Amino acid sequence: MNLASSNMTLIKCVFKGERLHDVMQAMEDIGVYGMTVWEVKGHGRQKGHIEHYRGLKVKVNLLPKVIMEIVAPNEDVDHIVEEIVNSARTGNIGDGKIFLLPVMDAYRIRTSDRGIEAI
Amino acid sequence: MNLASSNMTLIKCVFKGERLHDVMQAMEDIGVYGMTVWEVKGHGRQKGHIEHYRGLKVKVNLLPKVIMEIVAPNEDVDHIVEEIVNSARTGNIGDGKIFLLPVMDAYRIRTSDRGIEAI
Amino acid sequence: MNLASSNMTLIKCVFKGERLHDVMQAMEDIGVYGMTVWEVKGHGRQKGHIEHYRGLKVKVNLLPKVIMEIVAPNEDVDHIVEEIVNSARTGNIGDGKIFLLPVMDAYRIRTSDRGIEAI
Amino acid sequence: MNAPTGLTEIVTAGNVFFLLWGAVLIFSMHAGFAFLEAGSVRKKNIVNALTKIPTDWAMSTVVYFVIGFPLAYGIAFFGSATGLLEANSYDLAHFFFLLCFAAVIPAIISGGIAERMKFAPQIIGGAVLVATAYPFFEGLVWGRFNVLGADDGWLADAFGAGFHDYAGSVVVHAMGGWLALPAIILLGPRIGRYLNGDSRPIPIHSVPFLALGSWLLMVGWFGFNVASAATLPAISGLVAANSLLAMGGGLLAAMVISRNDSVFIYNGALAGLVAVCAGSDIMHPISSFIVGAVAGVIFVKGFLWANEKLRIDDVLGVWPLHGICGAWGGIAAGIFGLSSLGGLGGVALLSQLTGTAICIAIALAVSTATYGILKLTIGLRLSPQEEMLGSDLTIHSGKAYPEELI
Amino acid sequence: MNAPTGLTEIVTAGNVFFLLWGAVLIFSMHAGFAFLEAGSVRKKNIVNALTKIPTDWAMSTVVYFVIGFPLAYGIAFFGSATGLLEANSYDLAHFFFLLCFAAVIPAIISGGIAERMKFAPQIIGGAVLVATAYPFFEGLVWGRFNVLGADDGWLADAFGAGFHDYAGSVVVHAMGGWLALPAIILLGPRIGRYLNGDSRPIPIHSVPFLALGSWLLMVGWFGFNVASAATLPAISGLVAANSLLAMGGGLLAAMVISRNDSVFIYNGALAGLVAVCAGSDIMHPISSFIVGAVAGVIFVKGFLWANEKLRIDDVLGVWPLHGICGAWGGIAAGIFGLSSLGGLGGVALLSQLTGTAICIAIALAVSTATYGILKLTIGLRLSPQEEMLGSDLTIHSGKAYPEELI
Amino acid sequence: MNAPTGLTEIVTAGNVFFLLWGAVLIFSMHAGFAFLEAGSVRKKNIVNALTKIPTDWAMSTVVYFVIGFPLAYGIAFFGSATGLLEANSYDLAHFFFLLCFAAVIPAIISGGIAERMKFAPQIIGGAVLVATAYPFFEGLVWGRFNVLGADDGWLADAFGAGFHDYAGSVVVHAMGGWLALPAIILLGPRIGRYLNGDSRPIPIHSVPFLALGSWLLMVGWFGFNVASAATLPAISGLVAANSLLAMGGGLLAAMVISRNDSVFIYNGALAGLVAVCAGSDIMHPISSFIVGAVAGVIFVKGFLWANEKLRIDDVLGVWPLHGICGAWGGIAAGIFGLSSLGGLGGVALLSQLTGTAICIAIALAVSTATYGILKLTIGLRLSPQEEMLGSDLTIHSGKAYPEELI
Ligand SMILES: Nc1ncnc2c1ncn2[C@@H]1O[C@H](COP(=O)(O)OP(=O)(O)O)[C@@H](O)[C@H]1O
Ligand SMILES: Nc1ncnc2c1ncn2[C@@H]1O[C@H](COP(=O)(O)OP(=O)(O)O)[C@@H](O)[C@H]1O
Ligand SMILES: Nc1ncnc2c1ncn2[C@@H]1O[C@H](COP(=O)(O)OP(=O)(O)O)[C@@H](O)[C@H]1O
Repeated sequence: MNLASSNMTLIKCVFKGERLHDVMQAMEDIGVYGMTVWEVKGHGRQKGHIEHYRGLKVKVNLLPKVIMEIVAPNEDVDHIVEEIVNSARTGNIGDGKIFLLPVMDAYRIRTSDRGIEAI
Repeated sequence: MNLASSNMTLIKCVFKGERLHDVMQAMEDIGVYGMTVWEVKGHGRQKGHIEHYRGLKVKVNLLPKVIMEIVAPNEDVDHIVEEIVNSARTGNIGDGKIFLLPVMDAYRIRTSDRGIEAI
Repeated sequence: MNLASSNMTLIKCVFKGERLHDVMQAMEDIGVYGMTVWEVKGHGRQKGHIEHYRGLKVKVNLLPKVIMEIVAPNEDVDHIVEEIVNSARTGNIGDGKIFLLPVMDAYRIRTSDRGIEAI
Repeated sequence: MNAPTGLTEIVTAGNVFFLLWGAVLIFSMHAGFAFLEAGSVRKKNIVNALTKIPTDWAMSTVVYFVIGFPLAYGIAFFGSATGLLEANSYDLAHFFFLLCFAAVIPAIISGGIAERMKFAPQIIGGAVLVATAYPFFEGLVWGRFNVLGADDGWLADAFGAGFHDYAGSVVVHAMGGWLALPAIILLGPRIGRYLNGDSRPIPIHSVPFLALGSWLLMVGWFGFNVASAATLPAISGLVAANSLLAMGGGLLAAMVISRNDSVFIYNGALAGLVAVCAGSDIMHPISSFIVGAVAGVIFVKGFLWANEKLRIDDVLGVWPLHGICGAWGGIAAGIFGLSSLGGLGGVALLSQLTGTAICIAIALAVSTATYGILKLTIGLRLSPQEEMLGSDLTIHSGKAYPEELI
Repeated sequence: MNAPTGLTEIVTAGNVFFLLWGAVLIFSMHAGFAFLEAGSVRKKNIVNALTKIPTDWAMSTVVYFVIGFPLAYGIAFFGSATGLLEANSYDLAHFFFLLCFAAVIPAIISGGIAERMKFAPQIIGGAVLVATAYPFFEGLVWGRFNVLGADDGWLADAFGAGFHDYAGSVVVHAMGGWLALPAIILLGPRIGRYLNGDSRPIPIHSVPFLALGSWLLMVGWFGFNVASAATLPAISGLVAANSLLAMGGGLLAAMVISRNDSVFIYNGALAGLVAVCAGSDIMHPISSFIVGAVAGVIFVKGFLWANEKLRIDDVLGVWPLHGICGAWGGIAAGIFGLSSLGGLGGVALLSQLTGTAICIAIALAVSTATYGILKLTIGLRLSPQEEMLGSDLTIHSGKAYPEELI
Repeated sequence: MNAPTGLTEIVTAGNVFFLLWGAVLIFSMHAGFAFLEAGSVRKKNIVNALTKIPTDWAMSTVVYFVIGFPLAYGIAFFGSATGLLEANSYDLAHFFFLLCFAAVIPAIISGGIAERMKFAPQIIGGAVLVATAYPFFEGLVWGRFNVLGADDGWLADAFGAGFHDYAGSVVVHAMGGWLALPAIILLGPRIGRYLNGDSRPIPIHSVPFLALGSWLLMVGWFGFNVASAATLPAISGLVAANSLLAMGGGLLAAMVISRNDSVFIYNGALAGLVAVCAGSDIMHPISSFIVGAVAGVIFVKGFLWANEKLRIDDVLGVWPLHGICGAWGGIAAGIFGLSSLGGLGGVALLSQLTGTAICIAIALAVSTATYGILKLTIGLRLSPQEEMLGSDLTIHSGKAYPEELI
């Protein structure tokens, strides 16, 4: 398999749930429609906090975040990343990350389209 | 790191939850046992809908889907993809996608097996 | 795009939720702070079980697991993997897997840092 | 408020207080029906479950006020409010109390036809039955038609004692369960319930909600049975104790034969309560324990038989629970009510069998006609697309957990 | 316990029993307020919703015992317990019963100011109002000040009949709703509710919890209205039937105009109940149905108008529900209570209008003063960071579902 | 039903009505126990929590009917139903009422031993205690053994007044809490609760369910305390007001010292109610507030001490809540019941101390024997694998949210 042939990228972003609405709006504005989203918990530089239950202390190190995954043609990636950074940023610690992973192929289940056409 | 050496692939599929049972059955039928599944929300060509709460309208653009991830040896990927497409398809918009990502290595936590043996 | 230039790796681990506390502790001990975690269901060699509801039998093939994703510089990966294996292992079937995927780039949303500095 | 109160006044006021205490408890059972169903369906049909019950209640209020209660008892409440005041408006309190029974009919049906019916036929069907089949049979047993229940009625003449149904095992529960059966069959099973010859159970949403609903029903049931005395001087601790023992019997029997299945344990308690209603005023507590235990077994076996063998997709098992256990309760009153079996006597098994059979016949006929016509006219069922999407979004444009958007 | 019981003894005991039955039902409504709010906020504010209600209850117990009840009725409970025993301690039972009404005030306000208020001003504000505005107006209508309600009071002299409010449409609900309004406005909308000129509805957590809260309120309401008779001989089945019909009317009207919106359906039932309180003892059941149906429409329209047009972020819609529908109830009693409209008479529309207007004026004035001072001193609102994080973590250091850590 | 009703008849009927009103309220508290526990355990043990309570209830019904009630009061219900009718079957109503108390015993224990016990020893242990230790002590205080409670009993002779426990602070709550303690210790802590010398709190599933359970308990408690009058003429508004004030005191004290911890706030209210039972008929409301507030503090401190210092893994804190606060209630009645402190008098502190000590001694002895034998024979505890998997799947083959398969 020739990985160098990858012409699509998985943009995996972790950010704060409260920004989801704006990030989706930003994507719509630049014509990006396909995306998959779910709720996760994240740990990073941002400090957790102490919760109390019946007086017993529980250290909570995992904070709620959202993952959004977008598979896009390589040439669109920079623009998309820029828009996500702009719309997801609050400027506070814990704003999150974006990771880019190579995608070797894609299929649309409904039509069996393959490759760039599938996304 | 030599990515060209990747001999395993992560098959990441997004499809409708109602098809999960059949996709799992199809995998069992072709002898694929290892998989990880979770619930997500997706956005794509499929239109969202308007929800009402106490008369206030909320546009819901994210629809419930399921992600299934299967790591498989490269040579099995085509067959697995074909079976997933067949079993996940309803023919309606929103049926979902399959993405293939390169995997460089794998470990089985229980035994410390590594590589293809681990999956 | 030159994939061979990837100098970061996504360590994707699936393991039992009951080990999460210890795995996080192990990561803290070796100075790994950034991670994202969520709950999933997994299928593998580990047998599912039969549940009964009002006498009707339901075969449950998916068992609860946790995914932890850590993006790390390539040189740290071996050490991290070793520590995860040690802290996540119970020795019983169903202990889970670790998969390594190439990461081409990373961004910190808050600062727009890019590459290794971002993680 | 300050007039000196005589004995008659306090008895009259006590009667109204007693009935309203019972009515409020039974009203709270309707919250129980709502949560029992909400816990027993899938997430996409919870809002519908929670909405059908109070809507059916409101519709029942209207039709039972205008048609049902006047039909069964010959008492109507038109004219000026001044005419409604006699005896602290006992008749209106009695209406409220009996409405609580009448409204059980659509609540029972609702649990059987869950997750796939359109809203309009659901509401209309329930209202029609509360206006017709239910008050007609109610009138035959408890009301103004001297036929089944009365001491000087047809059955009493024929077999020595009238049809005895103290708190509605037959009048309410069997009627409701057997009215539900044709609706369920006419509607057909949910998509995916029986697939390629397989039975594929559809997992329920929440045991806690199901348990909450069951508790509300169990607690409220003591209003149902105890206040069936109708007047305070007729109150009976025996009725309460019998309900208690039957509930315990149903629960324990269901637990044993289902091997600790939690849903059956709760349902078993309800089965015992359904069965004890009819004879709760005349049986010994130990007999009630037996009647309840038998009902617990009947429900467990009946549910599996109906859903697995007969392939009737009765979501909450309302036909076995209310229909079959209710009929068993009617018959059991004719057995364990006999003084030879430690009961208070004054019942005839043949009357019980006949009365129960008539109830079933009326229920099947009227329900088949009602839902049959609805099916032919406006249709009963959501489209497959709507059913897949769920009745919450289709009918109510909203989900059970709206915040879960992401 | 074994002394021979005379007629007076049993009537006295019956009165206490009757009041306590009602009080317990109304107390359970407070669980309803808690769950109605818990279902209607976001996950991060559920613990706060569930904590505010019982805390407000406990504070109300103290201030109404020490200040409110003595103020309204001139009866205090200091001195030795021996002095409290007369007539089975009827006065203490009556205190309990009326406390249940008084504590509705902070429970109503709580629903309007949800998700963003600090804990201290919430508790202090509620306690101040239960000690001042509420018992003062209560005293004017039901209590020792012969002004609005009394047969020989100012309004009765002026318009031929005193202000009639049987079970508190105005005294409790309008008062609570109009007390809430200035608090909500002084507090301002939640972050993100109105953004860049857009109205962005904030999705609620759970329809099942909202439904559970509504059921608890609907069931308990029969204690609210029926036990407002205050003594057993005055009990009235008419009051119960009127509550029933108004609840049905409100539900069905809200259902029709909201096109099956489940939240409106439940709220419509509550709107009907709010509106029927005042005239439930003097209207005909059919009038009550109409009064309830109008209230259902008022609530649906009023909620949208307040939240969308006026941009008042009243989370649960307490101002339209209790404030506007309560005022409507006060006025409706003056219309449908007239004997020319089938009612029992003894009411004057002008008295009803005047009494309702006075209530609103007092409520607006005292609330503006109270929350205004709190705003200037300790502040009303959580910081934006605290609000984003949620009041559960900020105020209570704990989340609603602690197990969901991973 | 139509015979003219005399004064005796209405008093008798009123007594039965009053008791059944109370019994139904207390029965609903058992739903409260179920949800309090369901909210306080992990998701994998919810079904078990929700199943244990009704199963224990059913078992208690049987053993208290056959053994417990006859043992405590010398009244049995065998023979024909005809023999059970006297005074509207008051004895059976009384049985129901007192069963509601008896069944609290296994419900209390259930909360302490949650998440790790096998089903059989849980059921058998509870049933044994409801048949032995509980009715024996009950008989000593309230029943046929003229020893502790009676006016002419041993304690009354010794210290001038018998042991006073109006509504069961000691008879029910202390007994339950101290019966639970040996079971909890014999069972040992949950896996992972104390690890490598650390205390690792196990996060609970749901504050809303815990709150729902607490509300059901708080509301039902008024049946518990008020209906302890046993006959209607003895009803006392003072008892209700005292319960109210103690609940408020417990809640507010717990809130202040726990800094708004929601779980403690709810538990504080319950602690106040536990403590007020014993003296609720003889204390002044202000004393009750103090007694409740002290209980609130005791619970907060006691829970932390037991769970953190003593390392007793008492999941819901039943020993501090029922055991310690119950004992405090027994003692407090001997202090604040004194007429010198504004109470009604007729109590002796030494009698209260002695009675409470005897209760604790009996509880510890019988519980250690019962659970000790069970441990040696069938074993108390799930295997570690079963405990990790959860009692829901292990014991009931089903999960709380079955739909969550994917
Ligand atoms: N190396 C990493 N691998 C995977 N996820 C990470 C990594 N570092 C951070 N994250 C995710 O990003 C989130 C934000 O990171 P954090 O360090 O708290 O803040 P910031 O991105 O502002 O520096 C974390 O909660 C976690 O979900
Ligand atoms: N570019 C993409 N990146 C990530 N996920 C996608 C992408 N496009 C689609 N998806 C996922 O696939 C689902 C189905 O896509 P959609 O366009 O609605 O239908 P179809 O696959 O039939 O064309 C979406 O809901 C989303 O979860
Ligand atoms: N090929 C695979 N692709 C993706 N996930 C896998 C794969 N194989 C196993 N898993 C995940 O790992 C978990 C454990 O695997 P299993 O085979 O049961 O045990 P073990 O890892 O001990 O051999 C599974 O539940 C699943 O979530």
